[in-house]
Amino acid sequence: MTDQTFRHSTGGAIDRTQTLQFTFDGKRYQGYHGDTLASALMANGVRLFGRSFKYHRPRGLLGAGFEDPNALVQLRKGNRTEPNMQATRVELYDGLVAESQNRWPSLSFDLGALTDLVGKLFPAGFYYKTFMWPASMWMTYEHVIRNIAGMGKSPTDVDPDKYAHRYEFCDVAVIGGGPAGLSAAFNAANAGLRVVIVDDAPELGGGLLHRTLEVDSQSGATWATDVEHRLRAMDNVRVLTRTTAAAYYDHNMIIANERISDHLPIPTAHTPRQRMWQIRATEVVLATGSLERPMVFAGNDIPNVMLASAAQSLAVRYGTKAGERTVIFTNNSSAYAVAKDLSDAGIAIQAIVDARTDIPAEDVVMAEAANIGILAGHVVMAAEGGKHGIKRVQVGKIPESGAPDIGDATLTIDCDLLAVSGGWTPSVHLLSQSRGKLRFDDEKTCFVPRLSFQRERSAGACNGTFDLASCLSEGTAAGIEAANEAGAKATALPVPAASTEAPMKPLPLWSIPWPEGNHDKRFVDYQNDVTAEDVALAHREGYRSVEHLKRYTTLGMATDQGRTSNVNGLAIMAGLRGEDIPAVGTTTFRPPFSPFTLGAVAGPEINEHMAPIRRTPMHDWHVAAGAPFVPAGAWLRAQAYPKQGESLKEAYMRETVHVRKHVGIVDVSTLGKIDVQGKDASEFLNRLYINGFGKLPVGKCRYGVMLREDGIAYDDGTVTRLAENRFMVTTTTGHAGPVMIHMERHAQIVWPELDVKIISVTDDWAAIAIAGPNSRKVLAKVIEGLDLSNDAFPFMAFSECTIFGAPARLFRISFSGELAYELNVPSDYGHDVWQGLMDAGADEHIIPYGTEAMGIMRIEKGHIVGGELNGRTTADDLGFGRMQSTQKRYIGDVLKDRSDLIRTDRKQLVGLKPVDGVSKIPRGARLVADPNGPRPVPIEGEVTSQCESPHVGSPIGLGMLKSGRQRHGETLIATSPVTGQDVPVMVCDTIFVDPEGERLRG
Amino acid sequence: MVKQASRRSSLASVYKPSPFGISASPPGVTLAERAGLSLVIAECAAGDAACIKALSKALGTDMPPPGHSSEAGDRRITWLAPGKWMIVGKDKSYGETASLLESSCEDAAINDVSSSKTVIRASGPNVRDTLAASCTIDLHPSVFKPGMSATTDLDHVVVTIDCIDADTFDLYVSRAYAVSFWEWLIEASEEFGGEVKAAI
Amino acid sequence: MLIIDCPWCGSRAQTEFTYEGDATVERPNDGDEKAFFEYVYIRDNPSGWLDEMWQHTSGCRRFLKVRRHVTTHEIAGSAKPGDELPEVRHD
Amino acid sequence: MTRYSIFSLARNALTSHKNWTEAWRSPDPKPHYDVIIIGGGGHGLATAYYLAKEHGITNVAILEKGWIGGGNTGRNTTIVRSNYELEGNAHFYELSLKLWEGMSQDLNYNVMFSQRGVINLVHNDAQIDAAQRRGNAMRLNGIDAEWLTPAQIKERVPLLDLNGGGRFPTVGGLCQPRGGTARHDAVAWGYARGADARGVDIIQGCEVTAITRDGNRVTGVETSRGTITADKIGIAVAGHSSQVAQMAGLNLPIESHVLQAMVSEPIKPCIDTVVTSGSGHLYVSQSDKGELVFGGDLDFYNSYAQRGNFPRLEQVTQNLLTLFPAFSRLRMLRSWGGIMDMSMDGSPIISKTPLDNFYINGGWCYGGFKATPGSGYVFAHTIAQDRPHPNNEALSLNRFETGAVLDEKGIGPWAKLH
Repeated sequence: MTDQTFRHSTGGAIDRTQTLQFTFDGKRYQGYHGDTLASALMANGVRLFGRSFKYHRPRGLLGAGFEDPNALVQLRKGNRTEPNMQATRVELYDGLVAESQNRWPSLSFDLGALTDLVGKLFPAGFYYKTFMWPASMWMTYEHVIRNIAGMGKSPTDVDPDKYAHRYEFCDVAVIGGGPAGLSAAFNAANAGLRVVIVDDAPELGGGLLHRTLEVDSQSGATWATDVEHRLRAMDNVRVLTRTTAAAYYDHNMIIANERISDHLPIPTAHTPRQRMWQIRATEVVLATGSLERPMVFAGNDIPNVMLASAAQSLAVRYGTKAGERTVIFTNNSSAYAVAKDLSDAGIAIQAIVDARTDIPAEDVVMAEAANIGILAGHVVMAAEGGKHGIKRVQVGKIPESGAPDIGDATLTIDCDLLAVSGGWTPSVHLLSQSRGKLRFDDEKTCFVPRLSFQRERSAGACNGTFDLASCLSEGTAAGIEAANEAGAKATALPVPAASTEAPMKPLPLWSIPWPEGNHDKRFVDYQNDVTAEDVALAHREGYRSVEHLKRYTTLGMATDQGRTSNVNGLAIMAGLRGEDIPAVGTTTFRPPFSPFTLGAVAGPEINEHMAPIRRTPMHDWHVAAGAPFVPAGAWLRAQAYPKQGESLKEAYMRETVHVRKHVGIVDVSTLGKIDVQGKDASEFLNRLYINGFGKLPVGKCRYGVMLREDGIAYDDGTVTRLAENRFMVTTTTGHAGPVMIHMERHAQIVWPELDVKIISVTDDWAAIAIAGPNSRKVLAKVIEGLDLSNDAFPFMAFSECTIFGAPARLFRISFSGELAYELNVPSDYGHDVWQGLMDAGADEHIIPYGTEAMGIMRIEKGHIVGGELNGRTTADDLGFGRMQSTQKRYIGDVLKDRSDLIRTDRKQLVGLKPVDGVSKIPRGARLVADPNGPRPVPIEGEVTSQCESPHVGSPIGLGMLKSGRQRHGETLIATSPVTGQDVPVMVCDTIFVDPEGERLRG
Repeated sequence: MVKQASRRSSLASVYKPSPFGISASPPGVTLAERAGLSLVIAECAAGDAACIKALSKALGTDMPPPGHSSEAGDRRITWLAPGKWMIVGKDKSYGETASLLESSCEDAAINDVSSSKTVIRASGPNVRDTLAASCTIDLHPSVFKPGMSATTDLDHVVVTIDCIDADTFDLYVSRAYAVSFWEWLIEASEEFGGEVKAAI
Repeated sequence: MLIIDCPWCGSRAQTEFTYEGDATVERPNDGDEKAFFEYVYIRDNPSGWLDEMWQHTSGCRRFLKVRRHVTTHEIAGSAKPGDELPEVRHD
Repeated sequence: MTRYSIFSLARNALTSHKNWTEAWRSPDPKPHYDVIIIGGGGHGLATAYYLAKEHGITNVAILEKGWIGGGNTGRNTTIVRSNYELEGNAHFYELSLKLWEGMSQDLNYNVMFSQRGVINLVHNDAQIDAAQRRGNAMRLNGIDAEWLTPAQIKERVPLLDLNGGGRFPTVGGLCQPRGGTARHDAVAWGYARGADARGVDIIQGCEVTAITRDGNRVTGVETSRGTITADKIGIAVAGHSSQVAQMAGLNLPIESHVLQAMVSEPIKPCIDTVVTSGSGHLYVSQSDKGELVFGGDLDFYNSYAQRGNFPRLEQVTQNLLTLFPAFSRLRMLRSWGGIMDMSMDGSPIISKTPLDNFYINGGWCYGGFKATPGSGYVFAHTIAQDRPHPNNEALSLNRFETGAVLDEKGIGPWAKLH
């Protein structure tokens, strides 16, 4: 157990009454409620947090919050483990377990660090120049490279937590809860509008929580807390904390990832771990703040070389001293307030090294008041120390000639902390995502918003406005503007008084040369180990556009997306190109600004809810009967009904034989059913199908085929005339949706003059096919009000009737080739009617049969399905050439005659039989003359359906074969190389059972 | 032996009246199936005023405008599409309303869809929060008010949402998807605490 | 996610709609193969404003026309298939 | 051109890498070229490279409006495969795959072509039929293909839930062992360096604003850097083919759509092959850096914006987690979009045009990256010889008029559905 030796005796927003236990790399520590993992470890004297991506350099904190690229840990264990968590954003909880990453065998002793020693061999893009010989070795090289790369580890178990989604609408969305955001939200809310304010932190306040500033003559933190309470009390306001607004999409849609339970060991029961908010706002206020930049000098990544704002946050927010003796290195005025805060926290300030020569008077006054020495016109040229922290800095003087040609270091200062401020970068990522435009502000040395594209405006630091008083007034103005644009008549509340802050007056200073005797690396992108030398190399080799720079060196492509490195890298490249920064431009910011948890992106709509399942009205009956199911589109269909001890195959072979001998029922509710009504219904169908329906009498069914406009066969089914102006159309299960849209499209926009009303009635009707010689006998017992004799109700007849007291529709149609009927009853009655048929048919040996037996019988009868109706075959290919009417116009009639669609060597539908009468025809087989001939082997055709036919007593199949109709009797090889099967087959007719159709007419 | 077939709920296999999710009183969300309803969809050709008039006459009320529902005696009428409405009630015999409308306005396309949709009454202080988990329409009480209805997507399934009163909605979902939708609805309600009541 | 104004249902999320492509192509009345070929296959495919057809598949299932900028995703407005679309504001 | 090798790398290390030379020059455009290639993506650069290498035509300019490799070459999910069913596609993509296999050595630039295998998961009976039918065609066409059982798949992809969340169980898979991934940017840079070394002018920041014609011949281009004339002009600007072809007066059977892709944060190796699935539409692999790279369908409405919508990210991620539930706690680092030339049959167009000396390479749909070398190879042949190479005869522009379309999915003439 380590004491919190670096915890200041007082101060900080931590709750010292709540001590929390946690472990890092197996070692136990204590922290307080309100700590982050990073602040607690710093309080315990830990300085080494992780290893960098490429050189495995030892790394400590650079930032204390969002911006930190270094302190990434593997959080939690087992099925809740999570890689690459920022220690600076992980809220401490009791029992927290974290491990460092990307090191072996240990964080302190990492063999990967050898790459750093020979780092000269691995400049940017080195891998493009080597690992090429011998060619066969790349997979081996790659294996090694992959294992050295990567960072944390993926979980290997199913995530036990659940994730929620939420759609939210508001008049004004405010992104960021700092002084500007609070002012904007409070003003808009005060106007009575629906307001949402989003902030990444556990509480609102932003920078006010990490600095010692005054608002309304109270501490800024207190003021922020008070405003947050007031906002939470208003029912027209939604306050979302621990929520990262990370994407800004079209039409003012903001995506925000809320971490509901991540500050707890595990989520409470039935509560989501995270929620993804999709916020649609009429107006948006961006108050996303800014991030401090590091400076580029030798050893600038040594642990405890950190951003000034980080050292300040640790002291002010967490009562933690980042060190005992610090040097502050800055090129702007913001570091002077930091110096004061650190000094108040009991940290000895060795010196402020300020690159500027003309330092604003108020800075000088502040420093003198705190008795801190300033080295004006000086820079830190090198930080020196080890993996457990910095020991000294080498400081040099900028000659009158000015940077960058600084001579040698003139003095050395001992320290255990270096607080660096290289200026501030507004967080313009969301603005950029929203298509807003940026400009480079030379005075502020950063990109600031120039032009809005969507209904948003920026306020505060993200707008380049850094001092507190201006942030409050700008936030107020933005809130009022947004409110009024959203239709309110709002007037501004008085802007609270605030501490005055001097402008930053930064000195552009992008990289600092090496001092004599120290050539340690000068990092631009910390996490990806991109140095100033790498940028120079990219320039030297011609990778000069900002995108080439990024892709060649990986600058800005780490998990922090270059938050601390983009501007420095850009500026260095601009210097090399001899152009100014705007001329070089920036890379485009892509969503998300901060990584989204995949579980939250997906939400609850995974597994069955990724694509909801459709169940037929008889589904429960099939389940009770123990039927295995097969997916058909969104539907589940019963495959067969195995008896005790029967295999699936035994079951469906039995069912097939039984149905052709006695009678069986199958659930065909999944077929698409479309009700077509109107004075022009028959004309409409005439235009849809290749064959005609004008003369189809009421009470009759007819088989129909429709084409796509490009002349390719689209779908088939039966059309039944229910009344003079009313038809019911059936479609294949797979095409039900598309065909419905196809019909609606033509009815609504191509032929709006036709009176036709179309509605899908698939779900209205439970559909049961009754097939087999005994089917009439069974139905005769239970159908009321209908003479089923062949004369009264012949093949292709239709009638309404009643069964078991339920209204019903009866169709005399057959898919199996047997005497058969299709019965439709309202879905709610389906289950009982099905059971009723089973009961009534007992004496006729009725059985249920599934899709497998149905499939065998349709192949025996030569009916086509998906394999044949595959979107590449014409009606003629499938043998429907003669069905194509010449007496009328219909969809596809013109393009079906294009030269390549009427060639005589097109593939045509044929039947197939194994020559030996026993070998199974391989599924997906190809039809060739000689499967063992030289590659490529000429492919004559393919097997599209195959089964073992009890009726024929041998395997059979259907296929598509070049000029197939002329080749009956020919022998070919059905070959399936991927399953190693070659079966000689004979080409034959497609109908294997009752070619004359006596059974189904019987 | 089945002599008289009776209607079976699509939710029969999953419907279990009981509290679920976190314990909350009153429950954040209360769910109950509205069983045995009669649903009829009537469609008139675009702009066929006479046809619409005949419908109104048969139902004894003006047809509700887009995005709305209205009460007509013991029937509720919901706008679905231009010239197209859903008429919901309780028939003495299956198809009663349908045949009434068929006889009284022959130019309208009438379909009895009593079996094709499962109707769930969802109510309670958090019902809007539950629906907002998947609903891309603004359900804020100041926007989506009683008497308003909309057909939209929930959990990748098309659902018609009919606002009955401040905290009560009827959800019409295709019966084939009902089980899948029901499971989603339960899970989405868990964090607010819910209760499944006996079918009404 | 875009917002599309359904002329009947009001403004709805784009996920309720199905894209049906260029609304300016018209099905030929005669049987000219070339005309049908262009109707089925050839598109102007502009990068600016495009009049396109959408269907409100998860709502009223009506087809509607939308005038959308294909690069910025601005929507000038929508209309019933037979009606005129609003002019594009030029700025 | 400095030859790249471990030795040159070591030698340059001694001089702190100060002596490396430019990978390619940045010349000003000449007034006339034998051939102008519009589009400095992988396809255009490869075309110029093979024009010089295979046909001795070196007076060639590549005109790129931005920076080379800035289009879909640098925006894809880097998958390389030739597992096609239809012969017109199969032979072309297999030629391309063979070129991939020697590319690093040929270009002396490591494009990190990683033949880690591509597995197409199938989830129901109908998909087994389709996948085996495709695999059988591949084998007969001399392309490698293996059928895998669920157990064999689990062995190669341990984090895959074979039960597919109870919704999409994996019932088998078709594997192409020679398929894999490559480093996308390197392909553009490698071809650029090779073409430049053979005298090709790579002109970046040069936008073509007009194509000039004399009757049925194209004569040159107007650009942001002046007028340039040429004997022949080829366009390789997938995403913007319609726009550029219209400058020459041609309308194409193409729509432009945005396809999104996304990467996770880097993690240690956890998936060692490319996995695609027909459960919805998903493809996922892991980059050498450790990021999961994944994607799925288009946004499904015409777009020229290299930015997509959130619902598609949701849907693709839902698909990913249904098959790989362990990834639920990983995080999405970045998403982006690329503009696809969606042709009306889902297959590319590498072809002569109705204009005498004007050639088109486009219509790549989702499939452009893997085709880069083959595309350059046959396009160079088509331009140099003024007739297609045997491997792109089937990819002609006029196939739509005659009906000889190459519709792998059988979806029909709806660009967005391919």
